[in-house]
Amino acid sequence: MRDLPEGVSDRLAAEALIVDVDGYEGPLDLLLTLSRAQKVDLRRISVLELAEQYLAFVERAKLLRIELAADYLVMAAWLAFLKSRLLLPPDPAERGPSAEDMADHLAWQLERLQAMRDRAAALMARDQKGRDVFPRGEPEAVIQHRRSVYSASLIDLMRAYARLRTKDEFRPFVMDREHVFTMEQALERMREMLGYLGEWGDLHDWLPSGWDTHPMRRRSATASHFAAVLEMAKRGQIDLRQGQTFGPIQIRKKE
Amino acid sequence: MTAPIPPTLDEQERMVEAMLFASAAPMGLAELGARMPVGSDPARAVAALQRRYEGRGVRVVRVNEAWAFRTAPDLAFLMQRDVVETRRLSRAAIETLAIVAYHQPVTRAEIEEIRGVAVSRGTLDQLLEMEWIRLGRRRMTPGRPVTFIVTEQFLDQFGLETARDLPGLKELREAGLLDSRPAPGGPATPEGEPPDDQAQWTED
Amino acid sequence: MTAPIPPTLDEQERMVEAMLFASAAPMGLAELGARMPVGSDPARAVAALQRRYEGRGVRVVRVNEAWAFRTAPDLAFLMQRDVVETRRLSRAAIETLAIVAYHQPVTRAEIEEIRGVAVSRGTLDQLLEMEWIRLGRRRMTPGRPVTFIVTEQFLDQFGLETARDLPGLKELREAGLLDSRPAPGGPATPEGEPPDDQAQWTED
Repeated sequence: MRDLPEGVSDRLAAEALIVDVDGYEGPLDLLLTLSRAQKVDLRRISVLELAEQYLAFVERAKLLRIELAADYLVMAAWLAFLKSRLLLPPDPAERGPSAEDMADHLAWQLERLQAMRDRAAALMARDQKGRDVFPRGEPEAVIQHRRSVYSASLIDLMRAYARLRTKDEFRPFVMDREHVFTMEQALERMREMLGYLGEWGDLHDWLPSGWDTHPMRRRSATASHFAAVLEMAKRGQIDLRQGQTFGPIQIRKKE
Repeated sequence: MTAPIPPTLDEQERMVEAMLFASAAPMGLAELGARMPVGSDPARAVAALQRRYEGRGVRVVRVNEAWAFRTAPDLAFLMQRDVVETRRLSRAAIETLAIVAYHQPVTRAEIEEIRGVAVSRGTLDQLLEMEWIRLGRRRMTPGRPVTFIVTEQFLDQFGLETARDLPGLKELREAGLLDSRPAPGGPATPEGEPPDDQAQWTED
Repeated sequence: MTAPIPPTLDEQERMVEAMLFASAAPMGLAELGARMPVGSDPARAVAALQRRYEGRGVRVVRVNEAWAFRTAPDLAFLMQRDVVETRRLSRAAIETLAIVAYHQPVTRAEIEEIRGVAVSRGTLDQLLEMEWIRLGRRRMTPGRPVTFIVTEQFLDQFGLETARDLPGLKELREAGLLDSRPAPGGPATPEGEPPDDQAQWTED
């Protein structure tokens, strides 16, 4: 259990609660803080006592004309209801969950939130990369040799020929929007790729597959991706370099 | 054509040493094996390498199914100058990260239920952008909500071998604190969204 | 205040090992010494470290007046990677190839007449480079145009003994291949690849 000093600091804390409503992340956070005053394990907490403390808090806030957010008031109403259920003898005719079940659940929620806070603190206290342990500072680049192998089957060949010999010369006029890769698309795509841009790599290698063979599609994809990486460089997300005029444009993720 | 003789284990260890040294990111056994001569056994080579570096200034650490060299934590004081100032995470972000790690796969509604407040869009965005969390599979419940899980970068960041090695995971589970319990008629969930607890069972 | 005891040489070696590993650039002795505890001897530590890494996959090398880890030269081959991508032939290429196979020896003008569109230089170059087609004898017609024929490799690839084994139009029809609807999105168009003959109208 947390060791809070007795007396004065307790009263100060209680007063601070009144003034500093903004310091709490919602009613559950406030309830967890209030529960500490009971100085018992969260498993043995008195929900009735907690409900009374919370309701007293809300009352005092009202006296001081502090505007409480709706969710604090919802919690207050629910705790008032729970309190009355806990104090009255159970009504055998009434359906729904028992007051004890509701109280148990609230205690469990508080215990779970406290457990997550403890785990979060423990996690941040671990040896962290870039703070306590370090990766290689000067990683060596791996040279990639790209080679393309084209495949086609006999059936593809025969179908192609069959299609040619029965070709319908007529083609209705349509806009060929399918060959256009917009900058928005490119930006969206490169943003997803960001995690993979560790080392320097040619922008050309990052063009989407299916957009790198056909000239029109390649031009459109190249232009949109170029514009996209300029934008990303401007935002400080990546580095760009070009060894010489008309040389390949290389990109990598900014450290 | 006869099969080439695979290199000795010592040679293989040297190769793995060179490759892991050259890479800042952890490398998987498949990735290592793909670059090594036919007949190599990267798993054995990594194990031998790891033993060799025990107690040294750098160590071979495991990150999920991959391996990397990292400096020994007790020498952190020497590297303080290399520390990259990272953005300070808000308390909301830290708690959300812990909840994703311990409850994964977890939906946004579930995170909100545990914290008792709405999760702001920026919090999840920040964690996604840092690549500490990512989207998991959608829940097979009404609305098919997305789930969040932690990434390999997260494990790398906090020096965890696997997500199962999270400290205190077993205790939390035994204490029932990782269960999802439906609220018995309380104001348990914000915005009245029902926790979709059964999902974990139907999915896995 | 008494002077602190300097770390052992082994400890100093570990420190130098970690610093050289984590540093983004080679480090000089002064720089190393400045970070180490008082009384350390970076020169001796570096020398000891260098001996330790003799014959290993990485070595401690001197770069100008500074020190750095580098991959052993005999393992440079590991720092390369071959990426082989299998791609489907474009529709233009497969049609051109089919025409050469069925009509060989055939000139470029004849291919264009059959396809009804211009054949880009790149398409023929690609097929020539793959060694699926090659130049045949020149036509004894005005301009003496070159002809194209299929190669042995082509026959190998498609499991044919000779180009005459290719099924004729009648057989194609009987096999149901001539019934396929022509053009956009026809069966021969590989996934996601657009039929590209329209493009050539606009291009050439």
